[in-house]
Amino acid sequence: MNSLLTYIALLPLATAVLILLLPSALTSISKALALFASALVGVLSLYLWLHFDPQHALAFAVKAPWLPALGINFELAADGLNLPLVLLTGLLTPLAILGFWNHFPEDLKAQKHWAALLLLMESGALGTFLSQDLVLFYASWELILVPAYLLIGIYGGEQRRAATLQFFFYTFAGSLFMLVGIASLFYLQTAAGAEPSSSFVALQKLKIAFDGEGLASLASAQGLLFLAFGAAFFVKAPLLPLHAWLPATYRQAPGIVTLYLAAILSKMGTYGILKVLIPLCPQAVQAYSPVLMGLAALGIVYGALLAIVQTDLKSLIAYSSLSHVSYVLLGLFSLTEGGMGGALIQMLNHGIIIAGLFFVASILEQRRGSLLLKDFGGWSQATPVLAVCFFILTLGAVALPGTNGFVGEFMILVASFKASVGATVLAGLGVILGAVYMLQLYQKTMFGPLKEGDKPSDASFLEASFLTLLVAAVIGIGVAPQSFLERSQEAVHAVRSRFAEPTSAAWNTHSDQAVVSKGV
Amino acid sequence: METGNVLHLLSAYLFCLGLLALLLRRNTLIMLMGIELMLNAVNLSFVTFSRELNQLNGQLQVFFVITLAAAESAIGLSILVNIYRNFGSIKTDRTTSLRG
Amino acid sequence: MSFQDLFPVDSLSVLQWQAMFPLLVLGAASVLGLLVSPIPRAGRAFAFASVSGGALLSLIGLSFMSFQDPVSVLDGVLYFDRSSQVFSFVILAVTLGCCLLSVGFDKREHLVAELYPLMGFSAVGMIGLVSSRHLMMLFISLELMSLAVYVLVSMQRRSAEAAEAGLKYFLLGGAASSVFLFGVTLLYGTTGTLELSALAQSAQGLWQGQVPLLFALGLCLIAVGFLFKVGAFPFHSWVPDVYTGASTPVTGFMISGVKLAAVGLMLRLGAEIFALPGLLESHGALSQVLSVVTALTLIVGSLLGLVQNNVKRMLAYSTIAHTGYLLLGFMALTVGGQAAAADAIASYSVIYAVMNLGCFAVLTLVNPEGHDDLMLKDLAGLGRSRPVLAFALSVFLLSMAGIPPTAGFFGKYYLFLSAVSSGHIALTVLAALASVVSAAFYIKPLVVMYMDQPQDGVSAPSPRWFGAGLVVAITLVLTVVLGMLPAWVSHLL
Amino acid sequence: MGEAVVHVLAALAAFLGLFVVFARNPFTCAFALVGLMVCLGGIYGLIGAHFVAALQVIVYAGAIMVLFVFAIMLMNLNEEESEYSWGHWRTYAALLLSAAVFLILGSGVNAWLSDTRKPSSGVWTFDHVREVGGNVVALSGQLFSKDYIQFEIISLLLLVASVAALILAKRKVD
Amino acid sequence: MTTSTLSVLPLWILLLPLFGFLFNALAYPLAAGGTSKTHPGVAGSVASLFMGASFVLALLGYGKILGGADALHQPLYDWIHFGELKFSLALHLDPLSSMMTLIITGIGSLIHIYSIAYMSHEKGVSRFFAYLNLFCFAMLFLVLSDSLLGVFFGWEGVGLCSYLLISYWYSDEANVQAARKAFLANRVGDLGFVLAMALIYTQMGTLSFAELIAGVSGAAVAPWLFGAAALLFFAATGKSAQLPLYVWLPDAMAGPTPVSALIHAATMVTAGVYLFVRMHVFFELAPALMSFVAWIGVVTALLGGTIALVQTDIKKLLAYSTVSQLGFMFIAVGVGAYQTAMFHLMTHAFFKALLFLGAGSVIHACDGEQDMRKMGGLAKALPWTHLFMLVGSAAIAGLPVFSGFFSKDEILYMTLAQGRGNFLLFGLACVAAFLTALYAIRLLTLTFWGPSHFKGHPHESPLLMTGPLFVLAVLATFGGFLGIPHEWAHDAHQLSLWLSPVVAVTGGHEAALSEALVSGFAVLISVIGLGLGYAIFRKNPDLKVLGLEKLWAAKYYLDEIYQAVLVRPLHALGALVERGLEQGFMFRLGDWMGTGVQWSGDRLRAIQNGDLQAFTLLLVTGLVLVLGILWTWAHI
Repeated sequence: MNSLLTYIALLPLATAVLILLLPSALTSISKALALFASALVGVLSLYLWLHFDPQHALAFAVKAPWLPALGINFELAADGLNLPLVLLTGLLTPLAILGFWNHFPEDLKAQKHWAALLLLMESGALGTFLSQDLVLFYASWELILVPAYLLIGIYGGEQRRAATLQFFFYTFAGSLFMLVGIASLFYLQTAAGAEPSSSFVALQKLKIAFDGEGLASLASAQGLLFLAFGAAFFVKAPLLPLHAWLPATYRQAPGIVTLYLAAILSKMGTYGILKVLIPLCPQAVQAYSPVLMGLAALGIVYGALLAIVQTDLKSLIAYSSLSHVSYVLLGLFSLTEGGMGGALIQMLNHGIIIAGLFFVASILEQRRGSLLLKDFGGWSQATPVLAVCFFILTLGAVALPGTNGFVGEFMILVASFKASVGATVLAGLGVILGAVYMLQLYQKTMFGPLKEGDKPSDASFLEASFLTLLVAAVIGIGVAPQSFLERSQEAVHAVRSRFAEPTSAAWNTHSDQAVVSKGV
Repeated sequence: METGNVLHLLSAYLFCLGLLALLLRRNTLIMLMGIELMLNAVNLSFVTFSRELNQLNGQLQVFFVITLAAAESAIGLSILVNIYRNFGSIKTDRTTSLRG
Repeated sequence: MSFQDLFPVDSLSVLQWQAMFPLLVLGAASVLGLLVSPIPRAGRAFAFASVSGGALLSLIGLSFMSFQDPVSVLDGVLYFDRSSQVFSFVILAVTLGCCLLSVGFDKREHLVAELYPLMGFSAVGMIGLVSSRHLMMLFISLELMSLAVYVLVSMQRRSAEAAEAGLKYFLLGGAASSVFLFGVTLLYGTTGTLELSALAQSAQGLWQGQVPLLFALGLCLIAVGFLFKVGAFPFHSWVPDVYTGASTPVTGFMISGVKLAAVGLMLRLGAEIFALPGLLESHGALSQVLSVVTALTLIVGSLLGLVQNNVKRMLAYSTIAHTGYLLLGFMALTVGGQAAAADAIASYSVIYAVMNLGCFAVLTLVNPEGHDDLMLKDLAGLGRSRPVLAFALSVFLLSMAGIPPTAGFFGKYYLFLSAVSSGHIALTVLAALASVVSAAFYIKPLVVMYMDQPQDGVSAPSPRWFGAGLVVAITLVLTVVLGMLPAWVSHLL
Repeated sequence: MGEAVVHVLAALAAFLGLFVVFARNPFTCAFALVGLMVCLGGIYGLIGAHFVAALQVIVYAGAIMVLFVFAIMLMNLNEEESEYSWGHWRTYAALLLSAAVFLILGSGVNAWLSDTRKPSSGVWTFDHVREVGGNVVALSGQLFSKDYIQFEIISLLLLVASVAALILAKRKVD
Repeated sequence: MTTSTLSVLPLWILLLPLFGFLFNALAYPLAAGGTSKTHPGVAGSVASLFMGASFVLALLGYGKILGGADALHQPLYDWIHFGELKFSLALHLDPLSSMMTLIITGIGSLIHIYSIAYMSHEKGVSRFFAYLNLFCFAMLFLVLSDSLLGVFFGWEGVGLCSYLLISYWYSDEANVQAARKAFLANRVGDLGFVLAMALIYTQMGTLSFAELIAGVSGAAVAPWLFGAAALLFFAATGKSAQLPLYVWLPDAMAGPTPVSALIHAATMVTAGVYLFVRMHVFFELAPALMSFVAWIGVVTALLGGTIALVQTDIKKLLAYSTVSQLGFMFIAVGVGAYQTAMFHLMTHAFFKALLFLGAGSVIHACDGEQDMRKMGGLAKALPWTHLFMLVGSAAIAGLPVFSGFFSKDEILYMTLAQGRGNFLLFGLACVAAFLTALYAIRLLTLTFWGPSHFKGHPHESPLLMTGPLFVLAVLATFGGFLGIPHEWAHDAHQLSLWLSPVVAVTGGHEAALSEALVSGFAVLISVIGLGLGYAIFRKNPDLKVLGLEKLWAAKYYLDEIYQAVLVRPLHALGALVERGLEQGFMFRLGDWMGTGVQWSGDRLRAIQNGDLQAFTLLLVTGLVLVLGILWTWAHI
């Protein structure tokens, strides 16, 4: 039982505490310390990714009793589902710190806060991804709440107060309902006579009743559980009606925090759906999947529509993130193996692309001092490196074949086409609108005449290195995604086998006689 | 109606009178007397029950209750003096500065 | 039949003396403290030394004892078991903490030296309250604790608010105790004994569930008694006024110490009488009433807390909300028949005491000189002027809100667990909503401390008392460590 | 014969109780309360609790009520107007509530008297007490064999009360 | 399925342009320290070198296939293999794709050479050549890959390159808007493509052409087939600028002229036709759609022709001419004459590239002037260009001997000969051919003959530009002989022979009129058109046709309709949602909840008024309630 995962999950937490305790003389090294720790975690996560063999269900498992009385243990393991996300978090954090090196506030005390709180968030995210115990999952889920709140609240934009409060209450209320859900799971176990344990393996053996028709089924055990867990995950992802907190928070948060919120923390929501919601309430999710797919598809169009009319960079990218995440949700709720696999890799891709976009946005903001689109124009001549990287990231966001965006989009579209044609067509419309606002964003900033007396400096070495790595990832995964996909094959198959044959779209039932489909 | 019942009813009656004093009267002194009344009701109930149960235990507790009543009235009156010094009167409608 | 064999006086065994050791030591120390306090200059120091020394000594003594099999003195008058040990331990710790807390504050605010012995006496009452099964002994300890606290509340001679608070607490407390006492007489009258376990047996033996009305009325009156002390809804009106009126260390003592003892009493009565099989079920109405009381306590506690801008008053309402959570556990214990709920209540109250003690230690340090009402805006800019204090206060507040890395989360989860297991799903959801609303006002100080600038540029220089600093440190470490490793506090009883 | 005297004293106590609550002048309340306590002392004596009767008359009527009279004089409380007025809704609410409590407790007591499932009666009948040497002897035996711990704790309580009086009521504030 | 021999040739044909792109995009700018310091000569020649090498390999491939190998196959790798989704990429060179590779690499290299000179005065030209090479790589990927998915990769790749090349001069806002319009129009089409792929994959479980055609042949007509075919056609209209989605092509002229020649004449726009011919077995199963395609083709041809008549910008005229000629190809595909469509595709590539490059050299000579009314009388100043433009116009008009004559007439004949053809279609096609002749002569008269309005003194283009023009002129004249109709020569129609393994010739039943009669009639129409045109345009360039010219000049108000129907309502909806839902409701949701809770808190505060009497009242009421409930419970 090697403790690789404990290091990955707890190293950032330990360094954060160390940084907080640094005597005032040493605060200057807090940024470097944070970089070193996150880089170490990055290397470890890369090692984990390379040495992960898909057949072994729970690799590198670590299990230590945390609270035996209630059957809660500190249980971490890498399975196919969390591997890409652990890799994303592990690698993105040091790169983000590197990229944002001179975007940190000048005064040392603030730097110390930023470094420590960022590492706390990383530990929270990694804990959520790696934990195989529901209570540990909840604990690390909540861990990111306070650091994010403080970072946005103290160092955010002007109207940060309202944004942070909304962010806090939406997430906190959602997660409290999850807490009630976890408690009732414990009750269901004791009622079923099983020895109470909150590890996923044990929970999945639980037979939870699901009966009743339509809305009435919400009152059954599995329906209630679905609502409880759904509340937390749909707020975090966000699914359409629960997204009110997203634009304000992304707009007011400082650069690196928005990057973290969009790239990694929103994945906790979608990962939660795949890891917790679907396996625990398979029948419920299957019954509600048409409604959920509708909402997801609506989210894509809704986000895209709003992105088109935005006037400032960050809210445009924020709404685009809403649109892309709804895409991932569409894949998840299609409940097909390809759809869920596509959603999983799209989480990774969206993380990379949105990190790049927000990073570019904060570079533009730092150079120009304003975020309004009309203040930019023609930067392509002055900042070629930034322009090229930004363009390739835009292509990724537009899901051009050859970029990583297309991999996920194509798998999700093909898979969810089988589940519900209407939602897929709507999603397709969303992709077109996506091209509209992404090109609008790129052209308003990079093309067109350069404003007179406007000499923006090109990306610095650190910024350029971060961007090139992201671009490499965008093209690399776009061209050869199979190395990522094969690792999650078994895990997604296991989730898929949790429930019966999905109700495939109506019209292809009679197509059997017309076509002989041969497996290649 | 043998004595046991009468005395129980009397103790209940005195207890309610004590409550009434507390509810009705604005003068804190009378409220203190109300509390004394309730304690007396308790004593009466204790003694009557101990007589019915032929036990000494009840009467013994009365001993403690009486000492407690004494201590309580001592503290009550000193608080009253304190209130009088601060508010100039011992009416409860004056003492409402802590609110909301 | 000579006098001796009529009234046999059985001598106490070594084990019993050992069990009574903390009670005796603390009593003696408090009396000593009382004696030395009037000494002109050093009176305050001696009083503090004697009482805290006594508390420390009994704390150490207590920690060496192990009450696997309970020790009963005079068949139940004093009854020491795991739960009494745990609660006494925390009570002693809280008393020690409050004594440490008030060093320095009392000199600046001109509180009399008798503050410490009174705390000591109140602690003696509390220990009596949690380690006895004799109804009258419970009542007398309750009264000792309350009277001492009435005095502590109104001892701040300068402020009219303290006097008013003392008056309100005294009168309402007196009424509640009389109601409690009347209930005791009724129980005594209908079962013939004052000892809880004997009472339960005779109740079971005599009536097998079909409890006579008078016995049930007695139970209700007792319930009203301790519901008042705990601060449940209809009987909670005194909580905000008294906690705001009293000076900060006293409020700290009341919130963590007195509340804890009251919960110990509630647990004791709940486990011994109320959880009698067939008692509460037969009286479905009682459980309905209890759930309504819990729900209203949660709602009042969280909603009213939101609209406060005096920090102490806000924390007063937060304790009402916490009472709501504890009542949730109590309902699981009594109506739901969940024995594990006792464990949940015990661990939650321990964590609750630690959180609140730490919180009030910080408030004592931050309290402006002279006037005793700390407004929210006085905390502005604390994040910069006193970063450690601000961090500590934030951790305590977040722990009260139930955010995971802190102990508060685990306590709340454990309670939700037992509540849901006893089938009170609706109430648990209401509790979840209440904790969201209460999170709203727990966050307010955070917002003010970290995000606002103090009005006059620089916030008032707060004192650096060693005692209070120590308490803050210990409670901070405890809150975080218990959050990380809740196993220590999970299986107390 | 004793029974009748008890009933008379009970009626007298009840009557005096009304005065305590409704009299406007605190003096009348105080004296009514003293009268009430003496009646109760009488009742205790008649039903055999002689020690308690003595205690009641000496401590209660004697010490505590005297304390009250002192307080009344100290704060020269004369009759004040805002006591209670019959027009105010609060008065009727108070009456109604206390009447309700009385009725409920009364019905409880009646039901209990007719209830057959009574606990086994103790050993201390009248003559057994007389045989041992009287109520006081029996009580002191019981007190110092079974309940001496409460005795000790109650002493602490009295100590606290005296400290309280000292602290709160002291004239000059340093 | 024919046997295919494994060979690495297709891979190299594909990779060479990619290496060219990498050199010009990364290696050279890094070496030279920034794109602005790159020298057009070096960048251009290296790019042309790579294209030439790729052309040689394409010839080699042609030779191999000619020498008996049915097809060259090169499996690449499994792109996605996850659960029920299995996609793999492979290259497949068969007669059809070999012909396309020859066109792409052949005309591509000529245009590369031409642009060395054309772009010589530009600064930082390596970016231009990089994009050109990338475009060829994408186009080759499109024609070489053996599955719909591979085609889609190329499909979107060429869309991207056309965006980059149209907005090459990105400092001018108009170019950027045109590029965006092109990209979005293509995206709309591509959505159709993706949905078609999803539909086909859900039905057939595969996207590879071989398996699709095998699976579908002999199957009954199914509704989903029609759906998939319709979607693919919608995608083709996007890429090959047919009626609904053609609006982007005229604006694409904002890019440099070689770009227009390569992308918007020869290669990219023909992708739609190639797709139809590649999956003709699939489309045959949706006959209703095919006749619709034919009708769309003829209407687009007419539309393109009419608008070209009133254009004043030389490149816009040629752009609309391309739209019209593509219409012709879709007519051929619609009626089922796939080989004729490919034949016209080839000849069109030759003479349209010639015309565009010729126009380019005219513009180059008049240093950037594109408005024909400001030109005129250039014949003397630019003798060679004038000659080549003559050849080009003759070919497009369909004069005998020139390639246009053979391919266009075959289409006209096929509209009668094929099953789905009919007289009305034939008639309208003839009108379109007449229009073609008209605008061809308009171009010549306005630019070369008639009075000279041009201020400056135009100079003939250098050899680097006229060389490729010469080669194209030769191809434009003799290209037609590849497809001589059967009646006229014994081993006729080399092209249909060459394509027969891939595209089976569908039996054309005897048409009402013989092929010779139809071609004679066609020649008559073009000669009349040329004469009439010359007569009209010699006097004044503005055509008056009973008021129709205003409609044509305004491009049938199609742009305005799109703007009104699509773009403006989109923004309006977005703004409405932003103001109404997002700011109005969503953001304030939190505040409403906050104030709601606050309000109830204040109401509750009232019960806490600090009066002791109130507290005791509350306490006793609580007590009474508890006792009361107990009492009633005990007594019911």
